[in-house]
Amino acid sequence: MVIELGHYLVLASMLFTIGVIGVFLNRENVIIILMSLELILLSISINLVAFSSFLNDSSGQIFSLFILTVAAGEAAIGLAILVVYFRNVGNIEVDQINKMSG
Amino acid sequence: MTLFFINYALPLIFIFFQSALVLVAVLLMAYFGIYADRKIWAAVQLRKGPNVVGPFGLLQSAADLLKLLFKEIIIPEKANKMIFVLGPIVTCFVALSSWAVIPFSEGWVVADINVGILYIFAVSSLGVYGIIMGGWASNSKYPFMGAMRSAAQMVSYEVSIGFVIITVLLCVGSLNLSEIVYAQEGLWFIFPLFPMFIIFFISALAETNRPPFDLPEAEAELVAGYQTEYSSALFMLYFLGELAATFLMCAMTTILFLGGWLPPLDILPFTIVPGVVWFFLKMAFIFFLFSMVKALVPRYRYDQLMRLGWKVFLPISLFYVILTSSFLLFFDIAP
Amino acid sequence: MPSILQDYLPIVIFMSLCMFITLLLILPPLLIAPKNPDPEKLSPYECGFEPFDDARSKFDIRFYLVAILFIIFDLEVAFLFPWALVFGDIGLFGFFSMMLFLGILTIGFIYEWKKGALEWD
Amino acid sequence: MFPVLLFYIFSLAIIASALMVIFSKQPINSVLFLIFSFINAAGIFLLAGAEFLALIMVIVYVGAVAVLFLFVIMMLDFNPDTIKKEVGKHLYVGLFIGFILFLEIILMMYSPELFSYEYQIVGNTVKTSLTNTEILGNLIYTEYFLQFQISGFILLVAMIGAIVLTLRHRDYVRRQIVSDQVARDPKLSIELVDIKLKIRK
Repeated sequence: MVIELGHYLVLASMLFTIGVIGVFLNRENVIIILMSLELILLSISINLVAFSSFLNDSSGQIFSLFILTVAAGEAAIGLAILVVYFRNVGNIEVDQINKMSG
Repeated sequence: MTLFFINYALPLIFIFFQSALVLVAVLLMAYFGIYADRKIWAAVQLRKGPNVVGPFGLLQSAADLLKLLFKEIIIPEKANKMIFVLGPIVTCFVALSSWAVIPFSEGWVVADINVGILYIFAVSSLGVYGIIMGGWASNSKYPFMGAMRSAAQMVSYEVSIGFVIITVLLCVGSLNLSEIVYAQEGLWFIFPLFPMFIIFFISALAETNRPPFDLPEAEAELVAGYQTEYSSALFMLYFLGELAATFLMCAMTTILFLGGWLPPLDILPFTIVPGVVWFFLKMAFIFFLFSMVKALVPRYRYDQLMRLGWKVFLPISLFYVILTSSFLLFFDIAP
Repeated sequence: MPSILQDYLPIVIFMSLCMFITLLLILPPLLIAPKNPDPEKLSPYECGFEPFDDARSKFDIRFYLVAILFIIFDLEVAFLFPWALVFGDIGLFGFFSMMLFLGILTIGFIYEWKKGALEWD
Repeated sequence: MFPVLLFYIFSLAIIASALMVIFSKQPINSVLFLIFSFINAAGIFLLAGAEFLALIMVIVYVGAVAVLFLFVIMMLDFNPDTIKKEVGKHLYVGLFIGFILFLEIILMMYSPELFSYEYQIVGNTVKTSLTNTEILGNLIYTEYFLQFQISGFILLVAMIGAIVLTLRHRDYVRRQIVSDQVARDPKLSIELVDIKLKIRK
């Protein structure tokens, strides 16, 4: 019994689906959306590391490091926007964020 | 069955006993550390420290231990129970589990992984969670403010610790802690990188909330910081976690700058003494500096503390990284 | 067992031992310590006063800024680790690529210093 | 046999904690489960042989990003119970669509040899003396020079954006500028005035 590439890919796609479900399914607040975005980026990194370890070529790991940078920057800016939005509006319920809809 | 026993169970048992030995050593260090701390502060203030309980007060820490173990655990009713208990557990678990990669002597290391220093850096950045959880879950103003301030302080000094570790790695060329010690065979890193030693020492004080930077727990302002609502065993876990983190920083200073288990000079009288003794001597000396600083230095105000962390240590250590790397490249002595 | 796991097995054992000791220290008060909670004892500590409103009031925005800047400088340190090991072998090109990277982030640091983001009032 | 067991433990834990992140009531619990799933992901990276990346995951994600999530959740004390919870009718439609998405991904990538013996992953079997970190170091700063500089710009933009968004100056605060205090020269600051004392007889 050995772990094949397929196991990692199935795991990564499960995580990706959970992240996508997390984005469109929750009615609570924006932070859950940001967290499921992190989950999606995490599943992509697992995919990349699995292929890099299978092909014995470390470019997968390097791109996973860059994905990590982008995810951290995105989380920082996303939460900054959330904080400023909360400061002006008072709550961050998903349903009420329709100011842009004119 | 015996074959299974030999090549599977035997190494496991050996590793188990090795780690049990290391943990007992850490707990003993914490036990005598409290005692030594209080004795040193007392000596500086020309008074006797604890000398009533047991010979020379040696059992004082045992008395504290028993007292803390058998008092009632009080959990404020509005507090978030699960996170309230989880806070101290995380702090103590993280502080203890970072001792797995510290090389006490030549081969005396539980796990000699080749990313040792990254492991310590990762585990010490987890220490912030215990403080935040404790402060937030006790649901009252003082612990919350104390936890926020203490977390912000730990976070800002972790950056300068990261740059100092990078400077040492430039001269070593490997992340393995034993390699770092071997690289200091000829010359300890405290001499060429002396400013880095100072910055690491001060950042270690700030990282473990030790006295000149223990503003979040400053008696007057925030009562007891994030530990206000905690009673018996949970408070002890916080206290044990903090002490284990302090000793970890002493061990890190010895490994990074004072050449772990290496004798000061390679000539005869020194090489007889085994490596472990040198390691503990240096750690004791650094811990002595830690507690002397508490007795001598007044406390920092919070904005001065953050100014020092961000505006003084960060630029200097960043500049030193560039200076060391260009120096090593220029003379082509990069490892 | 691949070599990777060979090194990390002791860490797993050491961590389980630490968790065992931490939980061991919590056990005695749960079993033995007296339990008579009265409302006074359980109210949060307010130097004797009645606790006023909910404790988690709004906070200074400075704490986010420190956490956000910490993420960015943490990533900078993370990129420096592999460079610190191989900066001798990758020659001057690698050295100047890292210097450019550090220069970009120092520009950000100077901007932040001038804008007063590091001031802690 | 042991790594297979470890892989299943880690993947079960990460799937469970990912689900809990989405469906947990309190936001603080979902952050804690997010941290737990990052730690499990680091474990999976270790199994795949990327040890440097596993520890960087722990340092950056768990040590910094999740701390920011905790700070935000603690300080925006929106009380979650007021938010109305009528996930009910959305739940089943959402789960159904999610399942279809999952099926698509699996059908798109499935091929029998993916699960065959020679596709196995056994840590890094690269027979070089270099450790994982050194292999990465040799490539990041030279071959991937451009992507490396772009990630530097991304960090710069994130820093400037965060400052522009969240910095509020409260002008009534008087700050201590140490350099000015140190740079004062005594001649200007002390004014010597000789007072003629009139001693009344």
